[in-house]
Amino acid sequence: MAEHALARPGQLAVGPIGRNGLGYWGVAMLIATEAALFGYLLFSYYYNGATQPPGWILEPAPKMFPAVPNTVLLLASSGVVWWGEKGIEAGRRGQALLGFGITFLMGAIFAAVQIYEWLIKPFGFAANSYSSLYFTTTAFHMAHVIAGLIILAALFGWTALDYFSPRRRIVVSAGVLYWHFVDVVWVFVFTTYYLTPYLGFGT
Amino acid sequence: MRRLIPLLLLALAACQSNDPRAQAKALIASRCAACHVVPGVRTAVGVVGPSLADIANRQVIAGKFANNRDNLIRWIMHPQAMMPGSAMPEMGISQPQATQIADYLRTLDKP
Amino acid sequence: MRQPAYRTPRIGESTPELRARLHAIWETAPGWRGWLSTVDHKEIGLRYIVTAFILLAVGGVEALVIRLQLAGPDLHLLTPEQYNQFFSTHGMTMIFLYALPILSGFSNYLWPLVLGSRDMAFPRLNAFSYWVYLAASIFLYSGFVIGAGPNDGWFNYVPFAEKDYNPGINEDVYALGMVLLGISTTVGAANFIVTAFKMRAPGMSINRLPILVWGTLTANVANLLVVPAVSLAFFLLWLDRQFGTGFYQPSAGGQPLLWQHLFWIFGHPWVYAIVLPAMGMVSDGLPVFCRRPLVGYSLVALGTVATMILGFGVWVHHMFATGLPALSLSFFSGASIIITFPSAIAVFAWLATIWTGRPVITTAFLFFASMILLFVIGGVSGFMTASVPVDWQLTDTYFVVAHIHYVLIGINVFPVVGATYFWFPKMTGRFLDERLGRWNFWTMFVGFNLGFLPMHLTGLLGMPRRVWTYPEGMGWDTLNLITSIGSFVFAIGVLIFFYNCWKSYRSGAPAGANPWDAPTLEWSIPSPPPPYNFAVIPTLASRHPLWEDRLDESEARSSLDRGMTLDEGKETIITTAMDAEPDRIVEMPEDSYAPLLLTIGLAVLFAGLLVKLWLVAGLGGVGCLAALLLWLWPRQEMRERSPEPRKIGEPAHG
Amino acid sequence: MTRPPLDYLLGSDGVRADATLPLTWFTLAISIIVCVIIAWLLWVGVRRARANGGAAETVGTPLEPEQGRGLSWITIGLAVSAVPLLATLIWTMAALGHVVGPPRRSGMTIDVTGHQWWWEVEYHGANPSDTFATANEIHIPIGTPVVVRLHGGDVIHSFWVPALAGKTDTIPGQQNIAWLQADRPGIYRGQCTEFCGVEHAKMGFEVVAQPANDFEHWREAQLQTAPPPATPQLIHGMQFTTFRCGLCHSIRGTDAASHYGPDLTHLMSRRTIAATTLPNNPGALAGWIQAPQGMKPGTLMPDQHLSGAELNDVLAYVETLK
Repeated sequence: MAEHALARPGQLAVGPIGRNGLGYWGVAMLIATEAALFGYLLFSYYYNGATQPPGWILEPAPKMFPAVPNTVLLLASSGVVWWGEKGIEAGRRGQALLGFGITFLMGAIFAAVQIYEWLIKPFGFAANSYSSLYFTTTAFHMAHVIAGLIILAALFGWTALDYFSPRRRIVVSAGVLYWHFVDVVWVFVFTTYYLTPYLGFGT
Repeated sequence: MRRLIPLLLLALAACQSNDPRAQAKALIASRCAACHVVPGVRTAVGVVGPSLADIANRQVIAGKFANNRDNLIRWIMHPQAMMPGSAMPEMGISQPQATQIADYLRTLDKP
Repeated sequence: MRQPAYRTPRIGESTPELRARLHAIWETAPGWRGWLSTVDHKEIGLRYIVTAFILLAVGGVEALVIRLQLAGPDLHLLTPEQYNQFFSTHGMTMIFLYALPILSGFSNYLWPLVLGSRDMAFPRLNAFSYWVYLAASIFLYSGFVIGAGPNDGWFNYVPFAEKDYNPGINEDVYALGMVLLGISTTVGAANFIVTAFKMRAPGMSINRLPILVWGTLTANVANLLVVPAVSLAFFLLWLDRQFGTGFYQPSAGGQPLLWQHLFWIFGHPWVYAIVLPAMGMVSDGLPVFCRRPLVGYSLVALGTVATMILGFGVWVHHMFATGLPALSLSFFSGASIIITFPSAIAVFAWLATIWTGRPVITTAFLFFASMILLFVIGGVSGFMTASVPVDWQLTDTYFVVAHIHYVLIGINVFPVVGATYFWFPKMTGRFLDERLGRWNFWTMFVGFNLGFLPMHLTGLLGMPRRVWTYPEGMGWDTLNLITSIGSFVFAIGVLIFFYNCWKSYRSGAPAGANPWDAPTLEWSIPSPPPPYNFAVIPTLASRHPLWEDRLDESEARSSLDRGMTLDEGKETIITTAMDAEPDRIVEMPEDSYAPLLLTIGLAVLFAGLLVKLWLVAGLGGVGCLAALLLWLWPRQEMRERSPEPRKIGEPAHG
Repeated sequence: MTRPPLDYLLGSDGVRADATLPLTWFTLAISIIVCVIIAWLLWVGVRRARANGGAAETVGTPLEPEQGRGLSWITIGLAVSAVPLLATLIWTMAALGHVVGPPRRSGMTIDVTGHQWWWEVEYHGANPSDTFATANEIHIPIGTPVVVRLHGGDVIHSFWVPALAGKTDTIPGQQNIAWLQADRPGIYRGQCTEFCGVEHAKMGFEVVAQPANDFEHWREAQLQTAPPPATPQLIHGMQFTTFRCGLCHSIRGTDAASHYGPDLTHLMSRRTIAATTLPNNPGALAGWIQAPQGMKPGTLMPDQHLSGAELNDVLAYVETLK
């Protein structure tokens, strides 16, 4: 008789350890589909822009202030939240709380500045398809920033309640990954709406 | 059998073109359908004039003339002469055509 | 009770005590509480299947009304507006509410069973996916029942769907409903992908996956990436309609063709998404009745993946008549002809399986085998439309209607009905009646071909699509009458199928664990399966664990009766993505109301958006947030306040 | 048997359709042959099985152990399929070259606009004053390529004359080019093929291909303005028509100059009315004028509710628009 293959593993982790867990895969899936969504938004912008006569872009020279500092702020927040996650990994709760707290503040400032940007734009939501795309894309991003802020607040609270340990921290890792995503997407949005007009797109 | 079916269909088609009822229906579809409902003519769903569904049972036509074959033929040919100002226009229908139409209409007796 | 971070799983036999213990752990609470909160993939899968079949029946009745209206020239059963709502709702129902959900239902039910797992990766997400599907179906139908159904076809081209030309609420319902449905599809896709990579029994390496898994996996990778395109398209349409934005309005610097690009970037992969899992059903089911393994397993699996990859690149062949430059016409035409190759692999593999096997004729076999022919007919008509000059004549005629029905009915409905005959014994413990089955098959097969084969000719003789009536003398009268008769014969066949399901569910012949002598894991457990699926986690040594002794594919034998018991909680095993080595023990979530609550929150949100009661929408949004926090709150038993004293080497990562 | 009006399988009457027809037959023939072969393989393959079946039979039939067999089916199958596929690919590209763009030497250019649910056709001459519009009936001279610039008036429609050429969409905000060249005189039926709303079904048109002389005569006639009314009834009819119908229609030479509906200046020269829905005769015309919603429910022209006398005056006047 043939030999039976029998999986006889030794010690196995029970539940997620570190970032190794189903939840992390789940958030990666979420990010993949959301990234596709932003891809289609930007595709809409480039497609409409490429088929419209010059003048379609209502602000051919987008102001770099406060957009550039704001972008830098958001990107920097990715570093801070990473530092916060390191705090959890090392069991330093204070560092984690500080990291998540500062990231939350940076994100909130980013959101506030972005709302200010909306208010000073010389065009409205429905002025033409350029303005609609600008506001829709940035609003989609804003929705993700707000979701990210809620996640950061939850992480802050749960950390304060001492829910996490260096091993049991998948929620933290997944939340931080989401925040990185929010920041990376902004780079594409910013490049598209603020930089490509200077590179000659649509003008 | 296989050869019979097309033959039969051909015969049927030939019948149709000589059938006075078919000719009347074609005329009605072309000239009358836009204003009247006429049973037997699918496109005749007009809502301008009265339905002709049971015109064979009607006593008078155009509210004025006895409903007989001659009057009906005359009415189809020259409504404006019989009743000036009627909404029904002169349509340039010839006597044989009007006769065909009238004969068809006079078979319609089901409301 | 707090879980230790590491544990050596106990190896044991499947004993009555173990089964009783697992039953107590995994069983869903009885009564309505359990009904509303269950996360059991089998229960959810069955709900998907039943709901999708009900919607198939509803969409079928709509089709019959359409066929009555078109049975002869100049008929007036429906007004033009009613006709337009009927055909649009029919398309929406069949394509979005039946074709994918039925496959999701089967995959939901079958995946953990064929993969040797105790549940899907995200059971609560699974429940959520079903609830949102149900909510979206009701939402989408709410317009139709008040006489404001979608009236611009399932493809919903702008600008006709814009408020200027379509002022009613019809398109608002459709747009928002489709965004809602997109959520269900997307979370379902994420669940399938993670399940395929992580939730397999040890030894179920990537080259041992059943083709059904390959099909559903590729389909859902596509869904994950393309559903956002259609959700965005419908959302932008809704913005255009509500706030006067101009995404698709040339007068506002918008582009009507943007809609078509977004729609078909989604729509074309979607066509593959609703056939690849069904092709997988045939690839797995047909060999059982041919008494041999599938010919060319690896090629078929590769062909499945290749079809989908190429499928991303051919969306423009739905837009050949939109005035594109010749260069892009040639490119997309060429790509559309080339895509025939990977599909052809499956056809020859099936044929070879029949020829080199010893086919046994059951109803399931008849459905699977006939599908091969219908697949080819639907394929070659698609091949004709891939040639641009020919397509300029064919497109938007009934030829394309015939094509899409050969694809959807031939490659989706026939395999699905066959799959029902095949897996019904597993799901219910009873056979479907074979005698009724023959009647069922032959009425469906004859009715379908009687209805839709002549329709190719109707199209070649120039009948345009989506017309509420046609005049006499166009040469289409007889053909349309035949099609209408065929559609009713087909409908009788479907009715026999439903009757057979109902009758056999109540009094069918009892079926054992493996009534067909099939080779895969799901047939190694009782019919219907217990709540925990596998009392001990099986270990695989080949693709055909139940045929090993007879096929002698390899030296080793799978271990089905002895394995990890994992009975210290609601546990199952996670394995590595490629080789399926044991990686971690995972604690599955208990039944939960959170998915239902989140769905209710979403439904309120979307209803609020539809009727423009922003406060209601806001309340719905807050409800969603609350449900999400409840859902995601870290679980007590998974916490660990202080690091454990013992130091243990890092486990394998996957 | 005569060819169905919208047929494109049994014959062709124009250069572009001529280039497409053999390719259509070729791909159709390949398709049918493939289906027959596969059906035969399937039939024979299944027939080789025993006659009865069922669950017991499935369980009782021993497994076919030779796993390696059958792979050659796939390789041979793919190799054989490659031949017709490549042939089609090459032929497609060749045919595409013939039909895609208008030839450099083209006879004339017209503008066609798709509206819900009719077709506006505009002809241009040497002088701007030689421009005129008609509706639902396109006259072209035979043997000459005619470039058709397509415009979307409201929603997307598709322009299709199967006997002459395949489809091209008319899209708002975008100008598409189609071209027609008829081999022989005839009346070719056209139809909108992109779903465009309630009366998409009744959005036909006709292409009348004529010898060059006849076409020139037609063009001359179309350039004329409407004749002045001669009798009191006609005068009243014209006043009523320009007042009522002029809100949407234009009749060149009168006050009616709106372009919402078809140009009526030479209405009586057309074979059909309401985009081929009705034949153009007094009975149909009267019914259409009075109650278009009865014949073409949902059409944008409202019912008129005229009195009998008004209707007859309007009709009498319209009948002078030859």
